[in-house]
Parts: sequence; structure tokens; C-alpha cells
Amino acid sequence: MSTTDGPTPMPGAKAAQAAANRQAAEKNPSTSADAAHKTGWFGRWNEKWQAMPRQKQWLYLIAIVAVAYLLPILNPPILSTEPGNDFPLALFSMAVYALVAVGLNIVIGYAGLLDLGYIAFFAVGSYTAAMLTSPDSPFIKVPYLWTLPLAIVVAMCIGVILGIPTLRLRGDYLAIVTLGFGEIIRILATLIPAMKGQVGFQNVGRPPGMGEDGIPVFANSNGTPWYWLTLTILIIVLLLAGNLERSRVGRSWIAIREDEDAAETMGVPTFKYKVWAFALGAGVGGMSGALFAGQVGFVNNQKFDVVTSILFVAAVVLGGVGNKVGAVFGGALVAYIPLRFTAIAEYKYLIFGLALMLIMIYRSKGLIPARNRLLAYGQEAYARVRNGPPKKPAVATEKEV
Amino acid sequence: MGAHSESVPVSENAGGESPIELIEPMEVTEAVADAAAPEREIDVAVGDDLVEVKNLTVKFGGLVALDNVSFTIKRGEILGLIGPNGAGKTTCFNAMTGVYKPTSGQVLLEGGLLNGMKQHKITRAGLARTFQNIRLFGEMTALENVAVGLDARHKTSVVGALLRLPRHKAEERSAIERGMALLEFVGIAEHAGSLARNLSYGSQRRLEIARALATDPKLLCLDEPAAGFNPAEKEDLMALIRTIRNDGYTVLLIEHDMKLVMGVTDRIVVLEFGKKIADDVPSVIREDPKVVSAYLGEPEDDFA
Amino acid sequence: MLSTVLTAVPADSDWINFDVNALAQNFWSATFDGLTFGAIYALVALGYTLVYGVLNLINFAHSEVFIMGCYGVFFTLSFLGFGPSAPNLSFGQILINIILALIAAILAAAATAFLVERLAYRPLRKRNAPRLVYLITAIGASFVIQYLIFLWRGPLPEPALTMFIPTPIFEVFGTIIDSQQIIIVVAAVIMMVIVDQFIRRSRTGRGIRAVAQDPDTATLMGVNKEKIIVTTFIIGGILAGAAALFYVMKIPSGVQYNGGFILGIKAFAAAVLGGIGNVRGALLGGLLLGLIGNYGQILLGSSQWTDVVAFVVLVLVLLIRPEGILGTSLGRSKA
Amino acid sequence: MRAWMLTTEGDLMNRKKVMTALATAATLTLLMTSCANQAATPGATSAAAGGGLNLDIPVLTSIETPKDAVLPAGDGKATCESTTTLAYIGAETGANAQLGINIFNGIQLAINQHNEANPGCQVAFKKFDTEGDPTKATGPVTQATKEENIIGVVGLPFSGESKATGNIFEQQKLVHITPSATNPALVDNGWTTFFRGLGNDAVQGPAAAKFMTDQLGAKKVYLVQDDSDYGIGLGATTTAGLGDALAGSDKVTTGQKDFSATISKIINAKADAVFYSGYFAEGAPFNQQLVAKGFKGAFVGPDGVKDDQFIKQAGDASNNAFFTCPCIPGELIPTFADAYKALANAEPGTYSIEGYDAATVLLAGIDAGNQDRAKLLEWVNNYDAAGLSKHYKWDDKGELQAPAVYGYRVKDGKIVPIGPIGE
Repeated sequence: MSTTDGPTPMPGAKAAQAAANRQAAEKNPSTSADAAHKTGWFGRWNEKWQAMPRQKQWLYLIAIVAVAYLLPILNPPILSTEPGNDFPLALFSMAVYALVAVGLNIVIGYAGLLDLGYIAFFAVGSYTAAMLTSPDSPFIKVPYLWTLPLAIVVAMCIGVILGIPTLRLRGDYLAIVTLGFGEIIRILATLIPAMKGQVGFQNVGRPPGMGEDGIPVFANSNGTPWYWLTLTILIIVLLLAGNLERSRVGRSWIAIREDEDAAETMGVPTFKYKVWAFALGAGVGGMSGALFAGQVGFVNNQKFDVVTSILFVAAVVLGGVGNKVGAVFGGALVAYIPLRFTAIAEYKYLIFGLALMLIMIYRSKGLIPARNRLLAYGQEAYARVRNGPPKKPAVATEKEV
Repeated sequence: MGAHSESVPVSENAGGESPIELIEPMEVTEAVADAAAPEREIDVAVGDDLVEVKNLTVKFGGLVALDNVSFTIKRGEILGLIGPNGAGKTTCFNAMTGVYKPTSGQVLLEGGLLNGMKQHKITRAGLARTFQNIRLFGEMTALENVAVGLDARHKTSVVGALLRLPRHKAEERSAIERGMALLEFVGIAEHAGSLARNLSYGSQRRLEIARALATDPKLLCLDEPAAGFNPAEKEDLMALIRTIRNDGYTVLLIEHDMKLVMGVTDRIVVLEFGKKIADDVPSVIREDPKVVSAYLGEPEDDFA
Repeated sequence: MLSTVLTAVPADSDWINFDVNALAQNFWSATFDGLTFGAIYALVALGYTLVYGVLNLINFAHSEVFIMGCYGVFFTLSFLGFGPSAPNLSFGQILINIILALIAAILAAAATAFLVERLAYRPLRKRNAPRLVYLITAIGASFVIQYLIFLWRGPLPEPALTMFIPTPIFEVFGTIIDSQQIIIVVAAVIMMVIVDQFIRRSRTGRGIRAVAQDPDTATLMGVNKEKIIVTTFIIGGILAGAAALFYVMKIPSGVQYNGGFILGIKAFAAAVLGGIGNVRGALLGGLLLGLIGNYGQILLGSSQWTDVVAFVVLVLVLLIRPEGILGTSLGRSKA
Repeated sequence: MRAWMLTTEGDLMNRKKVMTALATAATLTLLMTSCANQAATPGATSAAAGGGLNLDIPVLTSIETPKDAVLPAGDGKATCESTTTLAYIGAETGANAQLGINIFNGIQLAINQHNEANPGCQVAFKKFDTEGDPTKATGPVTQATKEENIIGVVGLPFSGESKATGNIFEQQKLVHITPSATNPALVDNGWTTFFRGLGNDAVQGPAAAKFMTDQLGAKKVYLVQDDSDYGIGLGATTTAGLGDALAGSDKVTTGQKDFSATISKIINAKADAVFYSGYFAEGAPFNQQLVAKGFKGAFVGPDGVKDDQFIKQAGDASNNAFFTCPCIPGELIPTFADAYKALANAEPGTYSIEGYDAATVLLAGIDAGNQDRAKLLEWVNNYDAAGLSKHYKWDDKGELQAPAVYGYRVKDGKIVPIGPIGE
């Protein structure tokens, strides 16, 4: 596979190999037809969606978003996590996980970089928010909302610092380095006194606003405003991620994921785009961490374990690697299941670990398989090909002469 | 071959290396080429040295895969690089395109040194390639594959793409136009929306060529583009390669199939055991005793 | 950014210090202890290296192969009446019990390795899955094993097991070397020499190297690739089982559902340090990492630094010399 | 080169077996030689002296319960709405589940006894799981405070989660009595709804110090603390109480497994007692390694270490262990112990009786007609009566006015009480 292999070891086999290649390639169309069949209801739904006019898509989207915003008020009985857990807070958790999954999807799904220490960026964001707002911290204090962009910047910087040495290497080195890094951040939070170890930071800041009853609007018990804030951020991040996807950036990422060497050969500065993916993913992770810290109001070193990191990976994989809508779904699901079905909450790690294995083995496109659209105006072009009579290719013309 | 005709490059100096006749399809081709690479300079002299390979040596451990090989590629020609298996063709190719670091020697493109440059920079400098074993981006459509190649000339930054700044939009629009034009050029426009991995083998090879052309190369390197093709497909491919050349591109062709090489190239460099043993026009190469002996005993070869 | 945090730390604390004196004082004891840990890392690292050589993949579940070995030791010895206190048995009885534990550990670890290969890797190999898919599946497998143990044994470490009280054997540079250190280091090194010779000289070993070098050609030449892969996993498992015995000897309370995780990362770092895919590199890397970790711990003042130091070493090696100290891969090593 | 390709599989396997056997044999030989040495010199050299200590403190077999103790049954005439609900919020699953189970069984017992005796007042009981995790606690606490029927809560068991959620109770004016959170700073948040049903670490630390120096007769106490809020806080108050008797101190971290560095410091300091300010998860292997290295003195741990798991994990090494705990040995109150056993099919655990007593305080309030949140809060504020374990009267911050600290020790593989300490 690798182009860095030495001279071909088996002289005389080239023709046979080419024939085999060809056979393999010819086989593909039929298998892909099966694959399309397998995608089931979602696949069909997805096709319908793609065929819809833009306006109609927007209408549907607005309706979905409206329902999403209304969820904490509607508190639909079957969906609700009550009586075990407060539903608006559960929604907030789901939104944070969804945000995390969308961020991690940039790294894993788009660029194909397995980051097993994503929790580290989440932790960095949490600590940024905590150390700049909590009265327990000796640092200067800033209003909470400022910590969101700051968390992005800090996490991105750390992402770049970590990415530069490791992203030059093969993907699986990255996986283990990030795994180690996730653990190291936790140990450093224990060892460095300013990060206050298990004691942690209390009374992390919150957005301003006071309710009539003297309780802050963004109290840690009031899930609805936190959910709305996170949902809004999630939607913005989704739109931006969509912009990136349908640009040279997204194409470069997917090209790297598909075949890094070929991408490099096609003029993609692969290293640069990998660092970008890593940094942007880290930024989203950092922001999620800051949101989480704000809502919980308390940050210490205990929750940033690698196990949670792997739950994040499971969220991305569950939804479908590379698919941001899937990531939202996967993230929300990973947060939702233990909160809704408290009886099986204890088994969640086992369940999601098994899900990781089974999905990868039997359904590697995840629960919501969807292909990335990588051209800003691609739909128009494809429509032209489908509808208009295809022009005669130049070469064919030549042959007739 | 006889029925075949060639369109003319836009270049006024055309006709340096190979006889050119003016015929009808030229207009189509010209339009396509224009659309595919509107900023490309094609009014340059055919016959200048485009690429110089100087004393290129590649060693793997103790094994000398390429030994002090020198040749030039002239602007506007189709140069064939041939040799028996293990002669070092692909090694030479990989050393030129930056996959391997040559042990010694130089590769110059328009006088500029390519050695030590990152691969993507070499591509941007004007050297594009295809792969012997097709390496498309399987989960992308044909059009998206070509767009990746076109991106080599795009200038949108990550922030620009994030915020959909005007340059990004303009480049996206032009990517669609140029991408479709390129797909038309190689004859697979109707498959623009198909995933690359679902294309037929022949279309995949054509798509690879389109993707490489999309980087707007000065030199297009084709690594055994006819591998796995039947004779009819090979004919088509030869026609395509000629059209590409006539559009003003320079082509380096590594090929195993002697008939194809002899039929399409303007000049041929022959390697054996990592050394250059011949460098001449096809008709001379065909008679060269060294070449003939190098190829003797190659049972599967249809050299004749 | 991290560095600004560090410099902003109030000066009242000694969370990190460069206590060169302490290092100088304890240099030799840190060295011998580091070699002991290093020998354990090396045995586990071999498992990573072998699988990496053959499949070109990091077997993320190898840390769980190791921890299953630890449980093998724990259950055998608990069953035989060992506990937190030193057993009141004659040396012969202790010896027999330890051998039984070793066998159990090897069986448990090798069986886990075998199952991981069968359930997680083979189905993917059949359909030629991309690398990312392997990695995620292996992570999933590792997670599943961990949490099966968790649900079964709970979150707490198992009670400590003392096999015997280490006795001083001799003194070098004013430092007493005890029987435990000698057993672990010498046994580990002997096992690794055997593996090294096995890979170099035996037919299976040559098969392993052939597959490592070029799986397709090896298959064409009549090597049963599937069999070689399974064998490699099992050899890795056997070594991990032996490592488990020594680990429990060294850290009696280390048997815990997630106890393999950090050790796995360290062993991997050791494999990379020596040159992944290189059998001798694993030994060298393991011993070096054990030493570096121990020196770092004493120099910086807390046992938690061991992990940080191991990680930093990993990153530095990847940065400066990603092919490791010895570099060559399994396939290319001389016959 | 070619010969090996023709080898049958059987050969390959045999070859491997031989190799494995060789490896095993080599290991065995080694073990033999070294174990021979081991047998010759059993046991390690002892560095620390334990001779001057009074380790044989008699076991307490019964405690006096206040005659006028308020019991959940009340007078049997209480009436209340059938929706009246008390709740337990705390760990039910996760690493800290056992402590939670101890507590909510105690509460359940109190409520059962109340409901049996009072046909006119059937109080419902709801449980909310936090896993003992501060970051997970807000959801269940918010949910509980939103349910209007819940007028009183027993919980939360841990200091961290109490700290993270106290403000929610305060906002909703829902009274909650923690049966086990001992961090002193919890009462400094200005919460009017927070009550602590036991002594805090500021009481336990000095009591532990006094116990070690006076009752055990320790001259040199080495203090080791973990990195938890609890361990650090308790370490500080114990250090203050020890004064000159402190021989040195060291820190360990949660999850640490190898304590050899700390142990050599202890042995070098010739300490005769070690106080471990932390939890049993690290305390048990720590003591085990300590004893294995020849430490002969006493090992003293606070309520975080007092757990049957400690004995299970430290084995015989735990014979030198003593515990301090602001908890009362419920197992010595026969009526309570028997009823608890009937309900839970287990002996009362640490904090079972604190849970029982806290629930009793709330139930008594309901019986007295305080059946909304405001009234019940008021009731607890003014409460002044004996419970089964101790007298309950809180100061204006929510701290118990007359807390008790008990000492415990390990005897015959069980944790048994040795009576009140630090008095």
C-alpha cells in the first residue's frame, strides 16, 4: 500500500496485479448497490432530502430547530428523562455531548485522525473557564462569556502544540499519543497546585442575568437557558462545519482520510490541514468544556478521564464517522441513554464499547450513514448532469472523426 | 492508428516535434482546455527543456535502484520511460515526484530545483502524476476528486472557507465549471456525481488523469495508465494522451505495453538495472540492439 | 499556553523540583528498581511490537491482554490461599504455587489475545477494512474487556497478593538488590532472548518475519498468514502473562479493572523508544523507559511523574527519531 | 530459505511448545534459586518500633442510647397527605455505591417504621442517583427540588457533590440533612437549608490526634494525606491537633498503587503511628505495603478508610489499624441493628444510623404537622431532641452542636467500635 516501500519484491507479477486490480475495481459497483440498499430507511430519507429544493429543505430545518428549542418546555413524556433526571439539564448534557461529537468529528470523521484524548481539550476548556472566573483561582477574572472564545483559543493552541510533533507521523501513533495526553492532563491537574487537583474550583462563572425570584437565569439548576445557549452554539458550529465541508478545506480533509499519500500528490498540504483539523476540533472541544464548567459550576480533576474520551469517540462512530448530523445524533444518544434508562446506566461503558466494536465490524458507516457534500455548488452541477443532455465527451468526438 | 487524427495545441510554435494537422474537433478541445485552466500559459515554445533529470541516483540500503540517470523532458512532448521490470522506472518517477528522496542527483523543473521539496509543493510547481494502482478518493464523487486537484491552485484560506468569503465562493464556482470541463475532456462527465469507487475501471483511470490535469501541471506523469486495459481501451487512451499533449501539456509516460509506447510517444528513455541505456525517438529505439536484448526473455511482453 | 500557567503558579509549592541531590543519593536504588519495572514494560512491549510487525497496527487491546494475565495470577494465588500477608509456606510450596500462577496467567492472557484477534481483528481483515476501523474496533474491544471486569469485580483493586518477602541478595554501590528484582529482570531477559531466538531461528519465527516484511509475498510463498497472525497474538499474550506475574509480584495491589491502561501506554512507549517492530528494541526500550521513569520520579518528586515522563519520552522519540533507537522493523531484521 | 515453507503446521506448533516450555523452565530455575534465599531469612528487618504503644484497646460491646430518643414511629396518630415525600439523593451506583446503600437502607428503615405505625400518614420515599459525582449531581438535585411533593431530603453523602449542589436546595428552600459529608467549609456558604447530621472534619481531626497521642500513646505520628478535599482538610485539622507529636508528613494521590517512597520516609522517621487522611482505596494497599516493609506501629485512618473493603484488601496487615469516625456504631443498638438486618439482609454499615436518624428528624417534623418545605425547614432549624445515636440540635450555620467521634479498630477480621474518642 505504502509508496515508501522499496522496489517491488516480485518481478513479473505486474500484469497479473493490474488484472487483479481491475477485477477488484469492477466488482465495486455491484457491492455498492448492495450498500445503498442496506442503508435502509435513513438512506432513502437521505436521498429524498437531497432531492428536495433548497427552500423546502430550509422549511424543514426551521421546523426541526424550532422543535429542538421547544423541547425543554414540551418535555414530551416518552422522551423525558424525568423522574430520574431533570429533563432540561439532560438536554443540556445532550447538547454538550453533541457539540463535542461535532468537534471530534472534524478530527476523526473528516481528517481520519483518531484522537483518543479529546477529553484533554474539553478539560483545557473547563479549566480555562474555571480559572478565569472562579473565586478559588488566583488569576485575573473575566466575565464568563469571554471564557468561551478564550477556551477555544487556549485549546487550539494546545492542539497545535500537541499536533505539530505527532501529526507528521502515522495515524496510530497519533491515537496512542493522544490517549497518553488525555491521561497526562489529568495527572498535571493533580500535580500542579494552581490547578487545585481534586479540590477543584467552585462557583465557576455564568452568563449574566437574574430572574425575578433572585435566582440567576443561568443557575446550575436551570437547564433550559443553558440548553438554549448550547443549542445556539451547536447550530452555529454546525453551519460553520458545513461551510468548511463544502470547501477546499473539507475536500482536503476527506482526501487525507481516503488516501493521504494521494492527497499530498494532488497538491494538498496534508500536514497543514491535519493540524487545522486537530486545532479546530480542539477549539470546539475547549468551548464545550467551558460550557460544561459553567453549568456544573465546579471543576476538578476527576471527570476528565480517558474513559469519557472514548465515550466521545463512540458518539462519533455511533452517528456515522464523517457525518456531522450523525455526530449530533450520536453525541446526544451517548448522553441520553444513561440519563433516560437509569437502570442500565451502570452498563453504559460496556454498551458503548460493544457498540464501537459492532458498528465498526458490521456497519462501519454508523447509524446514520451519509456522504459528505464537498462542493459549495455541487448540487447544481450534478443536477445539470442528470437533467441536461450530457455533452459528448471530447475524446469520443475525436474517435468518430 | 491510421484513422486517428490530432487536434492542434493553441501554441503558435506548434509543430516542433510532431506533425500536426488542423481538423474540426479542435474547437471543442480548445474550449475545454480553456475552461479547465484559463490562466494557463500555453503560448510557450515547444521544444525547450522543461524538466532536467541530472545524475539521479536512488539507493535502498545497499541496493542501487537508480544509478546516475540523466535525461531531459522537452516542453510539449510525450516522453516514454520504459524498461523491463525492476529497471527503476517507478523509482525514477517517485524520485521525481518527491515520494523518495534521491540519494544524489537533481531534478529541475524549468531550471528550479525540485529535490527536497514537499510533495504538495512539487505538485504546485507543476508536476502532476497518476498512480499505477489507481488511488482515487473513493468516497468522493468524480467531480469532487477533480476539485481536489483544482484546489492546488486555489487560494481560499481556512477562515475564508469558514465564513464563505467572496473569494471562496468565486473559487467554488470556478471549481464546478473547470471540474465539469475536465470530466468532459476525459469523457466521463455523465458520471460527475458518482462516487469514484463506483466508477468502472476505465472511468477510474480517466478520472485519475482528469484529477492530475486539474492541478494545472506543466508536466503530467502517467504511471502505466493502460494497466489492465483491453486493446480497444488502450486505443482510446492513446487518443486521450495525444489530445492532452496537443492541448499544450507535456507528458511523461511510464508504460509496459510497448505497442502503446511506440504508438504515442515522441521520444523514449530506456532504463535497465537502474541505468539509462537508450534515449531516442521510437523508431530508433525499436531497432536499438541494447533495448532489444534488454527485453528479450520477457515472455509476457508483446514487444515486436 | 501551558507554560504561562506554569509560570503563574504561586511560589509556595514544591510540586515540581529538580532534586539532583535526591537523585544522586538514590541513583543506584532507582536504577535497579527502574530495571525491574523496565523488564516488565519490555515483556508487554514485545506484544505490541510483534503484532505491529505482522499487522502494522497497534493492538490497543494488548493492555487488557496483560490485565487478564494479572487476574489469572490473582485468582490462582487466591485460590491457593495467598493473600495480602506473606504466606507461611516452604519455598518449594511457594515455588509450585507461583508456577501454577504463571501458567494460569499465560493461559488467561494468551486466550484473551486469541479472542481479541478472532473477534475484533479477523472480521475486519476479511473485508479489508481501513486502518481507522481497526483502531476503533481495538479500542472498543479493550473497553469491553475492561468493563466486563468492572461489572464482575467492581471498581476497586483486588486485595493485595504477597507471594514472598523479597530478601536481600547482595549489595552493589551501597544498594541492596533483592531476590524479587533479580527474578524479574533475569527471567524477563531470558524470556526475551528466547523469543528473539525463536523469531530468528524457528520456522514459525521466519514465517512471522516473512509476513512482517511482505504479507502478500509470504502468502504466495506458502506461509499461512492467518495462522502466523494468530500465533503472533498468542506469543504476545504469553509474554504479557509472564509480565503479569512479575507485575503482581512487584505491585501486589495492582490488579484492577483498568490497571493495564497506563502500563499499556508505557509499554507502547517502550516499544516505540526501542523501535517498534524490533524485538531487541522492545527490551532496550523497556529497560530505558523503566530507568527514565524512575529517575524522573525521584528528580521531580512524585510517583505520578513517572507517567508524565514516559509520555514526554514517547513524544520526544516520535519527534526526533520516530523509527526508535534500533529502528529496523521485524521483517527487515537480519536472519 | 525454502525448506521452512514446506513445514507442516504440526511442526510449527510443536516448536512453539518447546520454546514455551523452555521459557517456563528458565523462570522456574530462577525462582528456585531466589526462593531458597528467601526461605533462609524469613521476614524483613523491622525499622520502626511499636513497643511503646497501647495497641490493645478494649472493644466496646454496647452503647447507651438516649432514653428519650425520638423514633420514627412517633405516637402513631400522625396524619398527612399521601403525596408527602422524602427523598434520598446520593450515590446508588458507581464506585461509591456501598456508602449510599448503607444510608438509604437506614432511611428506608425509618420510613417503613413510621408508615407502619401511622396508618394516617404514609410518607413516600424517592431515591435519586448521583454516583457521588459532583458533575452529575445537579441533574438529580434539580429534578428533586422541582418535585413539589418532596419536602425534605437526606443527602448528599459526599462533600464534593454537596458543595456543587447546595445552592439549588437554597434556591428552592428545600431542607436537606447530610448524613456523611464532613467538609467543614460546607456550612460557610450561607446556605440556610443545609444541615449536617454528624461531626465535621474539624471535630474529627483533633479527636483523632488526641486518640493517637493519649489513648494509643504514640510519640511520633507520621501523617499521610491524599489529594482529595477531604484528605487535605482533615490532614490540616489533624496536624494542628498533633502538635509536637507530628514526626513528618507526606502526600499521595488518588489511584496511587506503589507507596514505597512514602514508606521509606516513615521508616526513616521511626514513627510509631501513621495517620492516613484519605480513603480506603489507597489506604488499604498503603497499610499492606507499610506492614510488609516491617512497620510495627499503629495505622490510623478516618471514616474514609473505615470500610470492610479495607480489611479485605489489606489482609492481616489491617490488624494494626484503628479508625476514627464521627459516626455512631449502629450495630451496637440492638433494636436498630436487628430491624436493619431484617430489611437489608446485612449488618448496618457506616452511616446507616446517621441516615436513619436524619430521616427520623424529618419524619417527626411531618408528624408534627410541618408538611410543606418552609415549615419543615423551620422545624429542623429549631429541632432539639435526642436521636437514636446522638442529640440533634443545630447551630445557625447548620452544624451539629454536640457531635461525637468514635474510635474503631480491627479485631478478628472485623471493624469493631472502641468507644467515643477525643473527649
